[in-house]
Amino acid sequence: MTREWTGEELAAAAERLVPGSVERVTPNACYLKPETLVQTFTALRDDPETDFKYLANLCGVDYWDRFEVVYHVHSFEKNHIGLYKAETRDRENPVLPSVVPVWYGAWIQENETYDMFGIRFEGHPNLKRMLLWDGFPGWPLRKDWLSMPGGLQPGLNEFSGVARRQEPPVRRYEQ
Amino acid sequence: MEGFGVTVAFWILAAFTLVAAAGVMVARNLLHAVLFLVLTFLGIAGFFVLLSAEFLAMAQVIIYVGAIAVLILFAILLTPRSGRQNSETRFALPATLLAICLAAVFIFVIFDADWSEVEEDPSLAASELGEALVSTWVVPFEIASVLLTAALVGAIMLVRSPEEEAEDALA
Amino acid sequence: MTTSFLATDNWWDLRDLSNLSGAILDALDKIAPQGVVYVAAPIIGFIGAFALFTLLSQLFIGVLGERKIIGRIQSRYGPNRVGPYGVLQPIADVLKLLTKEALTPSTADRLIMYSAPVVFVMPAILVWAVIPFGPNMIIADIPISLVYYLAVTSIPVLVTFMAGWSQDNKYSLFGSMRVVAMAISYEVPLVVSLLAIVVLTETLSLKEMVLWQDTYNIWLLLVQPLVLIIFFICASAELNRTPTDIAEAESEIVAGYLTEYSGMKWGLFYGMDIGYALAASAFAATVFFGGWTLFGLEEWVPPWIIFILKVWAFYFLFIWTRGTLPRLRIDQLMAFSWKYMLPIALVNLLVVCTERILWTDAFDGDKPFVYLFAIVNIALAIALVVGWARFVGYRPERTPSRPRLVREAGGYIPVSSVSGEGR
Amino acid sequence: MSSPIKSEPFVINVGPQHPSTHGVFRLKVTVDGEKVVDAEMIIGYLHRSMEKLAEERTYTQNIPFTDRTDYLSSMSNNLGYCLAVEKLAGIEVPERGQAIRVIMAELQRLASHCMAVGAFVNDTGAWQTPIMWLLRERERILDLFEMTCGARLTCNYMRIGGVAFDLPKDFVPQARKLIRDMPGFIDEVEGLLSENEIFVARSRDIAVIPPELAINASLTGPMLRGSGIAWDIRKADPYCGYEKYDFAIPIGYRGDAYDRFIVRLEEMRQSVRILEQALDGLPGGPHSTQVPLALRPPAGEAYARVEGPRGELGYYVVSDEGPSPFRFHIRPPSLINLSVLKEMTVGGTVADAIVALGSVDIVVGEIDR
Repeated sequence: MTREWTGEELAAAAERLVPGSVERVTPNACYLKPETLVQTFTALRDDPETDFKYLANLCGVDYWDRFEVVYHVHSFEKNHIGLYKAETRDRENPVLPSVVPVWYGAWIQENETYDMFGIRFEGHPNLKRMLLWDGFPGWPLRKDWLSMPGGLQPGLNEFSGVARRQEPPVRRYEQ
Repeated sequence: MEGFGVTVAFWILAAFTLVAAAGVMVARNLLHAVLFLVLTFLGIAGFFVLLSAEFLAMAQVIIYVGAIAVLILFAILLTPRSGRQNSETRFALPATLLAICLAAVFIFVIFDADWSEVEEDPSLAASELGEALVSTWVVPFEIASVLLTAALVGAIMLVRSPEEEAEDALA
Repeated sequence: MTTSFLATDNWWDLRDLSNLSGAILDALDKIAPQGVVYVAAPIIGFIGAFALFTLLSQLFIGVLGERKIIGRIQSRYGPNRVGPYGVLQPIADVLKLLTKEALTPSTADRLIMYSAPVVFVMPAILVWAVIPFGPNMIIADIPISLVYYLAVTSIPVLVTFMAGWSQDNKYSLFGSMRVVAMAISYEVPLVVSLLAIVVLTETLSLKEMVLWQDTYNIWLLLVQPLVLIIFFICASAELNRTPTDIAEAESEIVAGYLTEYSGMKWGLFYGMDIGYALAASAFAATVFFGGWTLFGLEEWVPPWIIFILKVWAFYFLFIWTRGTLPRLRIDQLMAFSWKYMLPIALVNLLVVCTERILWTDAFDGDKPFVYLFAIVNIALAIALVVGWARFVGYRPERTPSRPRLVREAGGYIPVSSVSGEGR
Repeated sequence: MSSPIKSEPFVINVGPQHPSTHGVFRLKVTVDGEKVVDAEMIIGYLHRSMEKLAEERTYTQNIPFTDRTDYLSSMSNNLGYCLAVEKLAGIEVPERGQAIRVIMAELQRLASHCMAVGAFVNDTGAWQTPIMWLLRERERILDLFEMTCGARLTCNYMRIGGVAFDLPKDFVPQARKLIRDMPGFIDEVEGLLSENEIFVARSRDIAVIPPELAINASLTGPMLRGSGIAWDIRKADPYCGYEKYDFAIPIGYRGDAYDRFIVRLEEMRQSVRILEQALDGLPGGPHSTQVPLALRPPAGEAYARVEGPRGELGYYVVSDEGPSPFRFHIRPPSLINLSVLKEMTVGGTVADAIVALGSVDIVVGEIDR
């Protein structure tokens, strides 16, 4: 059975390798600071004890007040899995560092996350709209997508009228 | 070379070959010119048939149509920006004058030469041709083959990239 | 004539259809002005060959038979809706193609694109002029018919190039570049290998070759097995049949030089591809399988029927490879032609020349020696193929065709460390 | 690079409509002669925004969506999603339900690998014969699905807490008959292809992925195992009682297209082994637990993965105690396996690029979702 690391264990491992890299801890996940994200992941990947050589899953989640990027990291040799997260609270221009230098395969998942959430990954080699076309209005997997400026509503007529425009600026969502 | 049919065939072939040859000159599109050239080759093969030289005619088709024309096509395709639609050049007038002079020389030679007429059947079997090539004409034959081999080697040397040369030098 | 052919000269004797055409021409000579006969003779021959064989074979062997047989290979039925057992399917296909809209890309070179299918048809018909259907049933019995065959079949290469270039489509251009490069490469071993046959039989005429095989009671297939193999591979390369159909490789470049063709223009290419394959089969049946002869049986059965059956049997080989083999890559094909077939063909030519000189000078052309040569050449063919493969360093894949099996999940397992469960 | 003869690069669009892109997938290939110098994939033609749609529907209503992502292995997709929701809500599945799930997932793997191997061999140019043979066998598996749940392609058979219906009476004998014929049939395909000189020449040492790259680029499934990495979630993290079955993980030697092909064939054999054991030990009892239709799992998140035919198929579900998932993410193995597309194709010829693409075994419905 694959052992799932608890948030405390994950945080301890990250702190041991890169002190001061952990932002906060939940029971099953560990939030890493974006500034040291790449450094931490590199250390976690190369450390023989953690051995997180394999990035299983990378996706974004919109929690209304913040964006989270979820990293399920994995070790084949030790057969354990860990859940790291990084978050950004900037809705206008969310930026997180790219983990492509750590795991090459992340580029395609980061591209998808950018496409759906508009989270810009700094250091990504070729960040572009992957599934949607260039100039698609808004970021569809954000929770406030339908209330984004431009009167974006379900329905073909309004939608097709808006779609010709360039990306409208995203308004901050007020809770 | 007697008979009504042969004469008709000669004139048809002559017209065909000349029109095709004119097409080679007139065609603006380089590819079209090559295809006209192929037609010219085929017309000349027809002349060989009329002269009872079937083997030569077939060799003409195999070598000129099957190989040379294809090589020319390759050369055109491999030349970047060779100009599919060629416009007027400033060499048009000199070239025309040169062509007229050349044609005058040819016509003069044709009418001036003392053509010897052959009465018997000139048909030549392929085996006799082969024997002639390796007995009477063996030296020109061999020289031609050496020349072709040299051309082949030279072509290979020309297109080699520096990396390949370096590899060969090491080996 | 060397065979004791039992057919009579009566025009109704179907065992030799040349009697019939001869009777017609004689009658025509009496009523028509002089010279008409010369025009009428090839037309009658063409109509006879076309109605009896070419059209029939193209439609019912090339289209229907091929689809049926490939259908059976692929465990399905093949066409079976139009007519009993689907026999009318080719006619339905032609009707459909004729009524289909022929699209032309707006940037295409219309003159070349339209003329290419027409020009493609001409050599396919011209080839049949020198194929001997029977002892007297040759439309044009010229002494160099083998060279004629090679000359005529080199024209389609140019036509495929025209077709591919004229459409202004990248896939087509790719296809035509491939076909031109490949056809030139494969012409060389083909001609060199056929030269061995010419040296052995001392003739360039297909009819004489059949008579040679009849005289010595052996098929050239046995005397020159290597040449048959090389001929088959080269023919399938020039015809774009499956192991070498890189010019119209469906999975790579859509349809190669045929990408933009539709309707009957495509149909002409398709039909004439089959026509060329049939011509290659007819050539092989003539040169390697004894043509119209079948060890004396041709005196009782009409020889043209024997010939046609042989052609169909050889055509089956094309269908079979098409249904079975994957496609080679272009560089592999080129390497195969230049590195393998050409040297082997050259060595074979050398050996055959030696045999021929020995046979003529030392053994006075004794008949039994040809059987000795057959045995020697078969052994030589095997030795050459194996030896040359060794020499150029070819090894059949020694890596196992079964994966390693492990019981536990974990990280990377180097190849050397575990052989696995294996089988 | 400075060859005396300069040639211009040439861009060809392989797709969106192309015989060997397995759907509306577009590959922009820059070629120099026959050699590929750059390859870029352009996807999204089949994007149906499933992840967004799933946020508006209840947990049960989302099951049909998962059918339509990877339409060649709907059972495995259903299974992965149901496992994720069960993990989130803490639902136990009865023994029989688990066994049926295993049977269906393995049958689906057989069917999907039939398609994968057939399409791959078609890409190498074997003119439809292998794919026809393989489709013939796939038909029989789809017949079993039809018998069980009425659908052949998009089955929608798994439910949260078990499966939708119990197996029909005829199912077990028919399935036994199928798996009795299957090994012989796999041998037949192997005899046609594995030793075929042309096929080996076309796929050996094509699109090689070294093991380090395979791990670093998050490859999964036969792509990972072809590179020699023993990794199978059925072994490493067993679900649905896979630990009870005896089977092995096939791994390749060099990580080329041929290794992926033989790994897939061997996986079919192993699937047959699992099916035999599962059918022999099929327990009685209920096939499903009762789960409220409007399921409201406790707030939290769950990531469950199954070993789908194309690799690690993960579902990441976040709940906010609402009737529908707050976030529903699919980890698509086809898409992530494509992340090394450039590494596989650049440097080879166009024909190799097609073979490389075929050996990934993509399903565009899953790439675009």
